[in-house]
Amino acid sequence: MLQTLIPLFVDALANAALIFFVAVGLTLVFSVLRILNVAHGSLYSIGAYVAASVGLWIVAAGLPAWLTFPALVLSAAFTALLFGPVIERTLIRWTYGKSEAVQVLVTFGLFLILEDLQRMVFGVQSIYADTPMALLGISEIGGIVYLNYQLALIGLAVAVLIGLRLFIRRSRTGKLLAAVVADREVSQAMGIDTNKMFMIAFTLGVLLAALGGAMATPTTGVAPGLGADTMVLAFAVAAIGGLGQVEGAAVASVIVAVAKVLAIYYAPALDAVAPYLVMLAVLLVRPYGLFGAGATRRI
Amino acid sequence: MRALPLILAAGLALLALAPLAAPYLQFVLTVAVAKGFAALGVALLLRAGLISLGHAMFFAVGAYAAAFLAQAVGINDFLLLLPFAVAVSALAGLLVGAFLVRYRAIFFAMLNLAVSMVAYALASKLYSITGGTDGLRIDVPTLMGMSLEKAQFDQALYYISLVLLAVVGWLVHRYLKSPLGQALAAVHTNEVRLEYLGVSAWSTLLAAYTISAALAGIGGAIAAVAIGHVLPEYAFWTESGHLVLTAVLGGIAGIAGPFVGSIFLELIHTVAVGYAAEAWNLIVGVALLAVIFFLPRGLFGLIESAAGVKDHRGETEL
Amino acid sequence: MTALLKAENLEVAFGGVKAADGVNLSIDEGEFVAIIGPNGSGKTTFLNLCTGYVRPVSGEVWLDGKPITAMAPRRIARKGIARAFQIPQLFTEHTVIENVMLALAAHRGIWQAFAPLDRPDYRAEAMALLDLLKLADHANAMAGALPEGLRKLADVTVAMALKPRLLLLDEPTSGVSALERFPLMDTLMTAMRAQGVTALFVEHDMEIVETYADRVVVWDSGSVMAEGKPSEVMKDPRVLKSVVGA
Amino acid sequence: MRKTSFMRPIAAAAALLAAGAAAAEDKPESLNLGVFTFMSGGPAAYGMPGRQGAEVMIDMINAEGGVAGVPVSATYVDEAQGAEGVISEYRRLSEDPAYGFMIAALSSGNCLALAPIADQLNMPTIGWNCDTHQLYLGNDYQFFYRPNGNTIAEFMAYALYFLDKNPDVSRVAIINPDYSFGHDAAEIVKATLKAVKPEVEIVAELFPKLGSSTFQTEISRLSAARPDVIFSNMWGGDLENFIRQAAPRGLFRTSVGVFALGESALQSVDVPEGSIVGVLGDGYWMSPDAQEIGLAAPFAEAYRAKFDADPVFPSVKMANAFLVMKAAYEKAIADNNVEWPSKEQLAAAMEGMSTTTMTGEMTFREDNDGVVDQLVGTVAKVDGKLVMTDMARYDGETMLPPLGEDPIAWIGSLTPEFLAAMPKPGSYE
Repeated sequence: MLQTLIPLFVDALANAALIFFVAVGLTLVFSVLRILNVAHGSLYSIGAYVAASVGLWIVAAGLPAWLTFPALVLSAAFTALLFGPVIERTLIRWTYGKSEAVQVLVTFGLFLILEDLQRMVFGVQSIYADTPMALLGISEIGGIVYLNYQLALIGLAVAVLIGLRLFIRRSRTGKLLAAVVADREVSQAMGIDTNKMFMIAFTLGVLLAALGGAMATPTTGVAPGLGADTMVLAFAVAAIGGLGQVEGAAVASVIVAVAKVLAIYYAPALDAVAPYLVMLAVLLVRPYGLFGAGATRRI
Repeated sequence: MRALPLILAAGLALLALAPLAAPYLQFVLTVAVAKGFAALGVALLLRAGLISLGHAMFFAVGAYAAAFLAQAVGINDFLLLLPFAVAVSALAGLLVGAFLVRYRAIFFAMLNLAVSMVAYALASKLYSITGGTDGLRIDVPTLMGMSLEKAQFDQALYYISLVLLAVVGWLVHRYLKSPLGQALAAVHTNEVRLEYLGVSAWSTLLAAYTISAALAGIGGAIAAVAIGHVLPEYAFWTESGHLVLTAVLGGIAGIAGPFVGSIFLELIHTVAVGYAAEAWNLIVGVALLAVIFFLPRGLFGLIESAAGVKDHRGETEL
Repeated sequence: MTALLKAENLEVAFGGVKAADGVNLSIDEGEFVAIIGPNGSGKTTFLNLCTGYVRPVSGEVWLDGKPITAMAPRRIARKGIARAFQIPQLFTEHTVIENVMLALAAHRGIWQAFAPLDRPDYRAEAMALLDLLKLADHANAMAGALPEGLRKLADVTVAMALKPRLLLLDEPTSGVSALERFPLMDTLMTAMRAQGVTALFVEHDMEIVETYADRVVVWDSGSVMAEGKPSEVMKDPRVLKSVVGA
Repeated sequence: MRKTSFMRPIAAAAALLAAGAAAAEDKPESLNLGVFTFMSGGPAAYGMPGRQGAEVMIDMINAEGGVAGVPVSATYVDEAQGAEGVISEYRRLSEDPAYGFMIAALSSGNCLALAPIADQLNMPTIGWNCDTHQLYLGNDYQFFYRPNGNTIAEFMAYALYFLDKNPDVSRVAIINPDYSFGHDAAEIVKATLKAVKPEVEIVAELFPKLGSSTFQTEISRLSAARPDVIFSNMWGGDLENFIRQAAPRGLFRTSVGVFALGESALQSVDVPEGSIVGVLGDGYWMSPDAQEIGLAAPFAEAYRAKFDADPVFPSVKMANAFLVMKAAYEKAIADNNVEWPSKEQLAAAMEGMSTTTMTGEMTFREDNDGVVDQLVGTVAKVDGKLVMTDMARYDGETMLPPLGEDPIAWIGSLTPEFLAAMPKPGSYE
């Protein structure tokens, strides 16, 4: 019994790590900016494309293979700095104070534009850069061979979760962000530069998306359509956890991953449906997600 | 004010004549009108300030209902397929709406998306019922018992769609002017006051939601028989996004807006496929942003200005 | 004779602060009752409790001897309690007359999906009401574009269009210049008398209360501190201290 | 709206005119084709070699004067846009009088969708790659032909080959893409095993979505099931990703991979040696038959010159589809003694037609399905290149159920003797 449970457990955590990266940035951006960024999935896939391209280039150029590890992180950072501030300063900033419909549409327009820009820049063929995966080797757990890279990702996801918490609780910028989350008007009145906070939060969201994409590349292929697929998964996880709840996203990733892994092991026909069935079940009971709450209006 | 009905009538006449000048446009326009119905449904909800990121689901429900009746049950007459598809999608709208119209803003958008993704996943997974990702085929339906050649049927379908566009458009116009329709915009501007008038925002919205699902169902049924095939991707979230986009591009203030948006997009698409297929999404995305930034009333707003309409009272802004 | 509205032992708290702490109050048909009290003493909360916007932790509200406690606002509205708000609640993207017509339609039942809202009978009735409240000149103005004082009047007109038994007015003269207060109240009183409406109004201005109220109820820390004829209550030193701050 | 009443007669008259004209058409300036394949996304890894095969074959045909003197040109349509777009494009091209013939499509789903439309629009069409046996089940199409056989023959061949190759096999796992092609193949493999070796157990059956980028959990699940053989008809990017992800995790050290479309990936990933692969038909450019016919070598040379790679079987299938189309035009011209055939004449000419392709013989059955041999082999490295060795060539006719019979039931009626009578691995070199 234990023999079969261990792989389930490892697979669930490995999946949860990848899923967490997909959703955490989306939910973080929502918590600060109160905007659901529909283009989040595209930023994830751009991160993946940049990382895969750089990885392939490192190998092709004959540079030391270990360079592919820092390249993953640097690709994500590069993507975040390239897109985060520009998008926030122009499109997103324009939508502050506008209705949700406008915000969703503007980011949907951005999604469409980014999807085609990716095709133009990175081509339409699927690419694969697995050097980091190959370098780390394998381990056997419960009779099944896993990639050490998969296990490392679990650790990295936990580290990012803890890091985010520490950043928000301990650092000056983090505390200011938390203040903006708690009450935007009051923090503005207290002299916090909310515009700057929005830009920081959005860029951080892009960084997390791009990092998720980059970290996924060594074990997955990158192809057009990744952004759209990623987006719905991110929606689902963020909705289950409660929009704007970083810890909620972590818990939701584990729940979705467990559902997906159970489906693949015991009911393969349901694997693609599993995340959405879980989401529907959770939302029927808790419409604002596990950790979320709806707003009430004062008169 | 007189000019507008004339322009609308002229537009409809132009649509009716277009296939004579360019026969290949008939199919494109049929699909455009079909999607226009779904976009009109989305526009209804936008008037109440609700953005549905899942309405393609009802388009798909209408399409699948038609395909199911035609292929599995074997009743394949368009005049039965259409009401059946509309009834099924309206029922689906009623059931889903009863749960969803309690929510506002981004939660409404997300929950619609959630339900539509379940529908999408089920349609692609229930291989034995829905044909999985292969979808279902629809043979050329009969029309009031008459078997027609595909070409004749397509032509009939196109003109039936135009008649529906006029009739349904007029009905929806009446609905929007009625107290029930006006209450829709009132939900958006002041839900508290509406409740204090003794009006249930929930039932007001549920009525709109059901109507919007039925409209999407009309579109789904037309598209299903026009294309001859229904597929899970009809319900994919990007399709829902495109419906919202179509509605906003055309303008949500009038009935004609979503149809203008839909026809405009399909025509541009037809041209772009030949020259800029790679950049199609890019073009649409930029057009969307341009409309939101510079033409908040959509393309139809341009037509209205041309017609000298200046009175925009009682309209919902996005 | 049963009271039109009766509240018994209403209690509710927000974040530890008791906004209603055993409120008892009753209003008879035809009365014109004012509520006064310092800010934060729970006056608006009382209106929220009566209209179902806030649910009491304990206690009951009765309308015509029938309990309406914790009913949804729309059900209470349909039973005959209408409300005008401190901050006017209008459909800002409709015109004033459309706001009133929508209220008229709502009173008859909103399920009218094909006949237009803007029809002659509604328009005539709405115009008559607007006339009564001296808003006829602004009938076609956008509700969101009106100045504050007129918006308050429009808000009252919308509430009156529901032909209520009881009208709750939350600070009808706040935000209105001192000079305009009495004319405004005169207009309101005339209209309400013409329609035979019983009213409960929250007010800060002592002069207004003394001039127009049949009875005054003094609020303090979530409960009724004193009540009676305005001239008598105003002599109570406790009232003077808490309300006038003297 | 009164337009309808007078439009009908006009349309009817137009249709009559068109029918009258159909008997004798003038030679067009060029023969325009719509060619449908996957050109983006993961599936493009399989679809692009198809397109490249078309480009090379068009050059070859035009170099020899085209089809009956008319040069060929193609418009390529990307199937990755989804069936709705594919159908719209098919209609758009078909309703344009400049287009005379369609080569569509790669995916079984798209063929299922397009076949009835081909009939509705009277457009002669060749399904160049799709294989689902459901296509012609209960459907009598006039204009849609498929010269490359169907899933029944293809997947029976794999099951028979791996049973012959590994007689001890007892645990089989299946991982196929989640659409008709994948489900059909699973049914056929299971039915074949049940008929000729009933003791074999199916230990896992997975259907990940077509275009999935990661299979890590599926790989764990397969490892846990400890199969002797893993059968898969994944293709394109899916197949490449699966092999790339499964190989490091040791899946193929304990299980033999049977990759039905594996030949197409031999140049792009390290398909483990010893894996069983094939070409879904006879389209292996290095096969003895291909060498004997002699067309494949110049094709491969031209292909290499243009794309710096060897042709894989999708390229060959596509090229063969062009040869079948060319043969159809020549036959229709001869049959009707006309300068240029009408669409109806073309469709009629293909009925029962036989022709020699680059890699073997092809004959259309009564249901428009082509009968071709099936080629299966084992991957081995020869001169540093992964190639198919130890091949068996199964006769197309014997692998197909008689017309009108339910295919799965027919497979169920087979016996172990059927397997014994089959050619053995290594019998075709």
